[in-house]
Amino acid sequence: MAKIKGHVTIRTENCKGCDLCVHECPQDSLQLSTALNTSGYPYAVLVNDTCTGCTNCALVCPEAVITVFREGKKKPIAILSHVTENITVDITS
Amino acid sequence: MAKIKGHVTIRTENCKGCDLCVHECPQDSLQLSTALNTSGYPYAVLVNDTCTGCTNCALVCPEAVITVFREGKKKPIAILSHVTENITVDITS
Amino acid sequence: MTEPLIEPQHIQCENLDQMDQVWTRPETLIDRKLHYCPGCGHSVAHRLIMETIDELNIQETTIGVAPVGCSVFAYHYMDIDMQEAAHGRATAVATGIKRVLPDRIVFTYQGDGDLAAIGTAETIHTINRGENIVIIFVNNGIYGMTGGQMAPTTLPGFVTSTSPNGRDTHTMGYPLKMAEMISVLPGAYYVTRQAVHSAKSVRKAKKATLKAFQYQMDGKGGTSFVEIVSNCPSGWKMTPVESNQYLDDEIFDFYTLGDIKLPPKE
Amino acid sequence: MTEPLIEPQHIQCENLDQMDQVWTRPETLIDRKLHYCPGCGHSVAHRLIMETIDELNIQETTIGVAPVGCSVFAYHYMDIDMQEAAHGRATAVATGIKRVLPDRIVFTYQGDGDLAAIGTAETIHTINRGENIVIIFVNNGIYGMTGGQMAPTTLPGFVTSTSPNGRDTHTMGYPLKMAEMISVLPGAYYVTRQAVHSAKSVRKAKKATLKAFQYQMDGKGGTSFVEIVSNCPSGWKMTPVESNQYLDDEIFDFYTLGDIKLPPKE
Amino acid sequence: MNKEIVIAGFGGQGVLSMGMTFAYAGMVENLEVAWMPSYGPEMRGGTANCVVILSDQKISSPIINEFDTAIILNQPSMEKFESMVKPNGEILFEASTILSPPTRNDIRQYKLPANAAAQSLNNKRIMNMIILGAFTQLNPILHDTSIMTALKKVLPERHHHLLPINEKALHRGKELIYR
Amino acid sequence: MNKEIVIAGFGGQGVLSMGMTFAYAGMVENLEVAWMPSYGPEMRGGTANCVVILSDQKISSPIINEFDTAIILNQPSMEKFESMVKPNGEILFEASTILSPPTRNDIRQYKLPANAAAQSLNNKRIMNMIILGAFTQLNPILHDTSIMTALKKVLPERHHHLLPINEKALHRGKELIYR
Amino acid sequence: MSEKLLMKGNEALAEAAIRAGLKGYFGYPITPQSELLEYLSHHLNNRGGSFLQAESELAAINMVYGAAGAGVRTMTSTSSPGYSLMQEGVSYIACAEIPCLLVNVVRGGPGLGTIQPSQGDYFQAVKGGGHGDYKLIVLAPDSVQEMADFVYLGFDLADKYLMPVLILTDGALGQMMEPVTFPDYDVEKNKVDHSSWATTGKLTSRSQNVITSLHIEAEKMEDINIHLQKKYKTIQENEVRYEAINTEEADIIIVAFGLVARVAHKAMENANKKGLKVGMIRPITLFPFPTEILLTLSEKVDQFLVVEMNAGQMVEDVRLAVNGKIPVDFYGRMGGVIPQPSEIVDKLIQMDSSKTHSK
Amino acid sequence: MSEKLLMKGNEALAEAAIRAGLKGYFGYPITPQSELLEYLSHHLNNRGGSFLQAESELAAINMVYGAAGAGVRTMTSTSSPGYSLMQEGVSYIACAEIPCLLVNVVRGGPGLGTIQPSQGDYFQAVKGGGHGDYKLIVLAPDSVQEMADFVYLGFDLADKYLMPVLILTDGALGQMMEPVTFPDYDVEKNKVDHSSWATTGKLTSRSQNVITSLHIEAEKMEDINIHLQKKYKTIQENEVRYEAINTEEADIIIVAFGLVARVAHKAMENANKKGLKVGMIRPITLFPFPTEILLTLSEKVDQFLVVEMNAGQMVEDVRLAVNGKIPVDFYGRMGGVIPQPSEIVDKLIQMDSSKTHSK
Ligand SMILES: Cc1ncc(C[n+]2csc(CCOP(=O)(O)OP(=O)(O)O)c2C)c(N)n1
Ligand SMILES: Cc1ncc(C[n+]2csc(CCOP(=O)(O)OP(=O)(O)O)c2C)c(N)n1
Ligand code: SF4
Ligand code: SF4
Ligand code: SF4
Ligand code: SF4
Ligand code: SF4
Ligand code: SF4
Ligand SMILES: [Mg+2]
Ligand SMILES: [Mg+2]
Repeated sequence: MAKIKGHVTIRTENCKGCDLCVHECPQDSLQLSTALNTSGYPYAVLVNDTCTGCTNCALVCPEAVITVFREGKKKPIAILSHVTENITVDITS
Repeated sequence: MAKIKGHVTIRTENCKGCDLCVHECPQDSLQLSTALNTSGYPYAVLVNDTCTGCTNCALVCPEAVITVFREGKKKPIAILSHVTENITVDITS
Repeated sequence: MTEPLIEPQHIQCENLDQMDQVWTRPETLIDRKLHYCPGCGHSVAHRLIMETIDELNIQETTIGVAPVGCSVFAYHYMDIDMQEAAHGRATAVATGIKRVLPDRIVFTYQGDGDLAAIGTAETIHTINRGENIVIIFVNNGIYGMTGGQMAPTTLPGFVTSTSPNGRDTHTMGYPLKMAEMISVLPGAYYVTRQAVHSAKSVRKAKKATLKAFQYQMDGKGGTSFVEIVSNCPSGWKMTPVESNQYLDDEIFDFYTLGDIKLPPKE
Repeated sequence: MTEPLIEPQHIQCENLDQMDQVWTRPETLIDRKLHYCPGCGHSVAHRLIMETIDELNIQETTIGVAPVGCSVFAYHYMDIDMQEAAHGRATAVATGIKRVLPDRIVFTYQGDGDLAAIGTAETIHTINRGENIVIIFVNNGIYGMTGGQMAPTTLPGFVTSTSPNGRDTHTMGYPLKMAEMISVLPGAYYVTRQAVHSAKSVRKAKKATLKAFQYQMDGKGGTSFVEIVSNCPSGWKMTPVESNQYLDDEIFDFYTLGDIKLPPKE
Repeated sequence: MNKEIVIAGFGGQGVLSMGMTFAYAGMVENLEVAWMPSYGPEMRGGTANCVVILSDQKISSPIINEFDTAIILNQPSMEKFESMVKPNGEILFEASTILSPPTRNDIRQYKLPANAAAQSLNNKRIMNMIILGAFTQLNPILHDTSIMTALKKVLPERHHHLLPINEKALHRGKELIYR
Repeated sequence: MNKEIVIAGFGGQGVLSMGMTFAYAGMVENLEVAWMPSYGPEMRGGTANCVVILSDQKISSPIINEFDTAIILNQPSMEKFESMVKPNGEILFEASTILSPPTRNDIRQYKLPANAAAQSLNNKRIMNMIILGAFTQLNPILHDTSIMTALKKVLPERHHHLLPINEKALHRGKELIYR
Repeated sequence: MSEKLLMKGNEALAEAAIRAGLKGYFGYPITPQSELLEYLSHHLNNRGGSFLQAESELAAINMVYGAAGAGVRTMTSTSSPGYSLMQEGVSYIACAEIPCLLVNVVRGGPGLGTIQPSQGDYFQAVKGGGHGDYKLIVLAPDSVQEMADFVYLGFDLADKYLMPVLILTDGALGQMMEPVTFPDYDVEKNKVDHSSWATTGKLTSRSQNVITSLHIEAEKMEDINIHLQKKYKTIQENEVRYEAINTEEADIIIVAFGLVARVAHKAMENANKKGLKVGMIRPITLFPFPTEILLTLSEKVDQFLVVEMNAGQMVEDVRLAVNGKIPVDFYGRMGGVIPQPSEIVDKLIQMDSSKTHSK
Repeated sequence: MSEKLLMKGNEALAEAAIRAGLKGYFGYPITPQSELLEYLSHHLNNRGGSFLQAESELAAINMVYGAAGAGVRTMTSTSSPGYSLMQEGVSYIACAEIPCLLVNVVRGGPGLGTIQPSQGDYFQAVKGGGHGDYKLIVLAPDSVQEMADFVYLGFDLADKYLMPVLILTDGALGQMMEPVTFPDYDVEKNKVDHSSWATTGKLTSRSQNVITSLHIEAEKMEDINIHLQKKYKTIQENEVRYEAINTEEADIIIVAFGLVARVAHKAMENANKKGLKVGMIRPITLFPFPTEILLTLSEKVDQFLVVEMNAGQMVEDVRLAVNGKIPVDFYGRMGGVIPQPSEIVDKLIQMDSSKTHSK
């Protein structure tokens, strides 16, 4: 794989779930959450490790909440790990 | 002389002496007076009988004070005569 | 000391009643002394419009709109229903009239300060909507009424009371060619630039005016725009004859006369 | 009844600090939640301008003018001196600033209702004077701020809250192509039409913005006009993704992207 | 009877039509009603809210700062309106969007999983109706039939096929309370 | 001393600068002065006039309806101002342009062939100065030197070569009276 | 009488305008007025009129000048900044004596301000925001129902007196929904013949009709002004409208208009419950102002309290009416804030006790 | 002190503006103001400022907003219809607290009216012709000399209070020539530091300067209004200017401003010669209005007579000041007509005798 490894971080609290980054990502690396942030919006999350750091998502993100990283020539390879954030909703009455 | 005979009448009291008709007349038939009308303007007068009724003067006259006449086919030839209007100015003190 | 001033001899015609009257003022032009300066083209433009209204026999259906400018008193001379409009708003007023009385013939009569400065937005949007009206635009390159200030249409280098060293395009911009600019709008139906400074140009301008009103009567859809490049002897500080010469010598080079946009079919 | 909503797995990177940060928000873009609707192009346009200001290092000399419109709060996000202008008057305000502070970099940020409707006269005359400023014109074909009314730029047939049956060109006029119209003015120095709906268009728009500001800094004389054809998901009643698709499918056919007028030397 | 209600969330959640449905239903029942929206740029990506007053007397002012009931659909709205609920008033809020629930203890709180319930009925748009149902269960001032009549007025004709699912949602909302 | 003068003709006859010359000359002589023009569209092809007040007291209002002296250069102005001359006041008018001279007999009238006189001096533009001369002859309140100083101020620099012919005109005007 | 409908004030006003025979509407979007424009864009063209979204408020008011000058029922609507832009046009229309209906759905100023409701444009409406001496008849509704009702009244008065009538309302009344019914109104029966002055085409049977506000000679312009002032006097004598509540027994009279009158009404009730004797005058016509009733009441009551959503504007007209006879106090909120009944009650209590103290 | 010059009021004002350090002028031609514009077009660019003829009054006032917002001395001038067009802009400037100088050379209205002098724009100037609660400091010169003098005062007050100052003058004062001298005025010494708010470029050493009049939240907008009202109160307390003549012995006090004050002065002299006891107050600041002196005088004199070139505008402020203590009579001419001293004397005689009758 000659592809450069990349990564994005997303400040999900400021994300408005517009879905534009998801559609713009050539690697299908982004998805919208079904849960909502405190503003009431779903938000974008990075869902796989095929990101190349192409910056497309960041360029179209209206909220400028995406920061893009890329493996530098001299930098060690990034170690990626999966983290699951489950949000559980209780009914209270 | 194949030229059509024409004639103009000028309502000199409404003339503002702009001189445009004088310049536009191809027959040099018009001149400005040196005396002034009651508005204080010199005014245009027809000074010879070479008028052809071409309407040029009337078309450029801003004050629309010129009426143009032309010898009709069946109409008798116009009889022109010279009339002198001298205006004499007295000094009174 | 009495020095009589001798009049040039005035030729009179003894059998005038036997000649054909081939030209006289149009009937709908009210017989009243015009307030314009000697030699001002406004007067001729007024007359042309009234000739047109006479010839098309539309006195009863025509409503004119004249905004402030030297021609603000147009209603003193044009024997039709008229509205005096605020500076720059003639086309808005005309739009209002035409929208509620679509079968009437509506025209505006505007100066260049009016149409091309303060009224720019109204001009462009009225034409862009293709309001079926006629705009008569008397462009004398100056604010005549207020005493000769620079207009958006003033030529580069031309001295006015607010461009004392001549219009400096660097700080005061370039003369606006409104006719060309609005001719790109789909709503502009017929756009022409005419003059009234000579018998020849008057004849042409008359034809253009007739066409413009005829188009509106035909309801062809779209605005007809008749620019009349004219003089302002007072504002230009020239005699009438000089001012007309200046039109020929300097102005028509920039404001080229002729049709700018013809209706699709022609 | 408890039905947990499962998040998609979010990938995290453990050695992020060892990677190059290749893109992040510009420093002069104030870190504050934007008030725009989700997916609105205004936000991207804001960011582009601040990137430009960062890159040209002109934060200290730049003064921005944003009139009312959805972007009225631009000063909440742009960390520069700014003036909020009345609807339609941004270029007049900018002219005022530039005339008394000619060495500052002045730009306006205007919507299409603002620049092409109520502000038409100011737009045209500012450019006609060749004011050495940058105009950023965000054309989303609608009045976003006031809830989706028809703008002068709305496409024929497009339904808005004041064109319930779609824009009828016969009564409501045609969409105004401001960029083309003003490009004929000698005072227009650089006129371009861009978009920010895709990564590719954003890259191009950024270059155009950079150029426009650079021209002003060079004092080349003349106004630089950067139109950004954008979306208004709320006003168009579309999702952000649909609205961007609509740009590609329908709008760019009419509002063709690309440079419209380049400076003389280029 | 005088009931002053605020409904708050962000633009697009349908808080305004929810309020309208209240008001129309009130009118159907011959109550005096007033409906007052927040409006303008606040609505761009920010909060949207409306106030509904139902009363058996003439309504003097539709602009009020204190409410009997607050229906809250997102966190910013909670922050804005929690303090405006009258003592002994009530807050109904959508469970999933509220990180910090109300802290006052002089009011009744109802945390409603309306989003989840809506999704379980396969229609996100009926979240509002579920909450409306919950409200009427708590405040029996509007009959279901009035609400459905009202909804018919508020919903554009082209959405009238959605009336049945909305009726279902109404009952689902009531259940959330009486379960 | 309080002298209230109106000068009236049509635009282009130079009535305004004639008035200005009066006012400036008055100022040179340390009088209180005010000069008030008619202005605006009246001036387009119609009448133009100005009022000059010369006084040794503070001038309260520069807008007056009655004049000690009226200097009239065309017929419409005569019609407008004849009645505004105070009893025992005076009218100076240009002979050739006035068809119907004033009919009042409680005022002094001076019919001046200024146009003809100007033409005999080969300069139409100095008609005004001739009339000014006549006025000063009738009302010896301004010295010739003050008038020439004033004229220097009023005339644009590029016309200063015309000062001698103007001085001549001034005297010519005086002669029209004392002859 | 139509069925009872739940409508926004803006929409009710628009619907009433159509029913009143509106022929020409020209307007520009601005919050909180836009629903009015939108409603008419949906319905006017199908119901006998002509709707046009203008390129600006400036264009709109001048389109009104044109269309109304052609003798048909014409209207525009806007909100505060937009109304400021119309001031030149309004002055023209008033001088040219053209009947038409203007609507200002006021928001909090000055400047761009806020879009919340306000009464900050009272002076502009009543003293004339434009240049010169002119007046409009100004109607101040206090409910969605009156938003509709005053349209008919407005058009009728405009036609009667040949002048613009302004409905001065606010963002809350424009935006809120309340039940409303529309009266039966016979457009034809209420039609006024404008053929003697309107520009409809100069028939050979009559002389030209000219609409103008230009009279270069001061004396002529003064005649025009004298004529206008006479008309305004007639209106002051004949067209005053107000609502008087509880004025018989009152010690304190609240004067409030529009939305604030509703709040004040509640405050009055609450105060009366607390034992104060409070009555109320609600001016409905702001010009002509109900001067006489205030003067009459000043003989009977102890104090006036004027409540407004501004820094104190109508209070000047109340003071001018009362002319120093008794104290006129003021309570106001600004910038889009609506006073609450409790604030007014507090103010009333304070006034009442200060009066007792001074006794 | 410069030599004595004979100048038109408009030109004297323009010359004074240059001497006061004018940096930006933006205006549009209109009679009877155009000489002001023309003078500056000839001289401002050479003397340190920037002159621009705008495309309209609307553009002009917004150019003023921009330039004055950049912290330099800025000015525009116009006449009545043009000033009406500026109302939105003026409201913005007042709210955004931008110092600048406005000049309205008033002509007879309403509408296009006449170009003759008038005071018909008093209300517009003083009550705020634009939307919302705001005020301008309004200065009313009565001579060509004051046309010049008030420019310095105007700029200084504008800078001191951060607000627009309006010189309200009229066509006659603008057009007439009188001798004038220009005081020595040190521009540098009178310079006020505006760096804390003006938009001159955000140096890293400070946070951004923003000029706005927008505050969407009503509470915030109310704070702005409270701040403005406080400022206006300070001005009312500190900046009242008027001229009092013969007030010691008077039975009747004439109140008149601007050109009319000169006519009234002559009338006062003539009346006094006839044995009446007449004094005079000439308000110089129309806002802040000289309320206090009028109230004080109302304890001493029998009657006030307000004379204006309008249908009665300032008379309301006089009545508000006097608050019913003594009668306030009015004499006015409209539409560009200037009252003559004799008319005022007649009025005074009539007032005096009616007083005697009622005694
Ligand atoms: C709002 C407003 N601004 C300015 C004026 C003054 N004014 C009257 S006519 C005019 C312009 C005249 O120029 P133009 O339109 O070219 O007509 P012209 O007199 O040259 O024919 C101006 C500025 C006005 N009447 N109203
Ligand atoms: C004088 C005036 N008229 C109207 C408005 C209301 N208004 C605010 S923004 C706007 C237009 C918004 O459209 P646009 O300029 O295209 O900006 P967008 O919101 O679409 O970005 C209008 C009409 C106003 N604030 N001031
Ligand atoms: S940087 Fe490129 S590849 Fe990575 S998430 Fe963003 S768009 Fe996808
Ligand atoms: S583009 Fe930005 S705001 Fe939109 S979904 Fe992606 S991260 Fe969120
Ligand atoms: S009609 Fe022709 S020839 Fe005769 S006077 Fe006129 S221009 Fe000359
Ligand atoms: S063109 Fe007309 S106004 Fe001019 S000089 Fe000839 S007749 Fe007189
Ligand atoms: S000023 Fe100019 S445009 Fe006006 S009447 Fe005189 S010449 Fe004609
Ligand atoms: S209304 Fe339209 S332009 Fe405004 S923020 Fe929302 S999407 Fe953007
Ligand atoms: Mg012109
Ligand atoms: Mg837009």
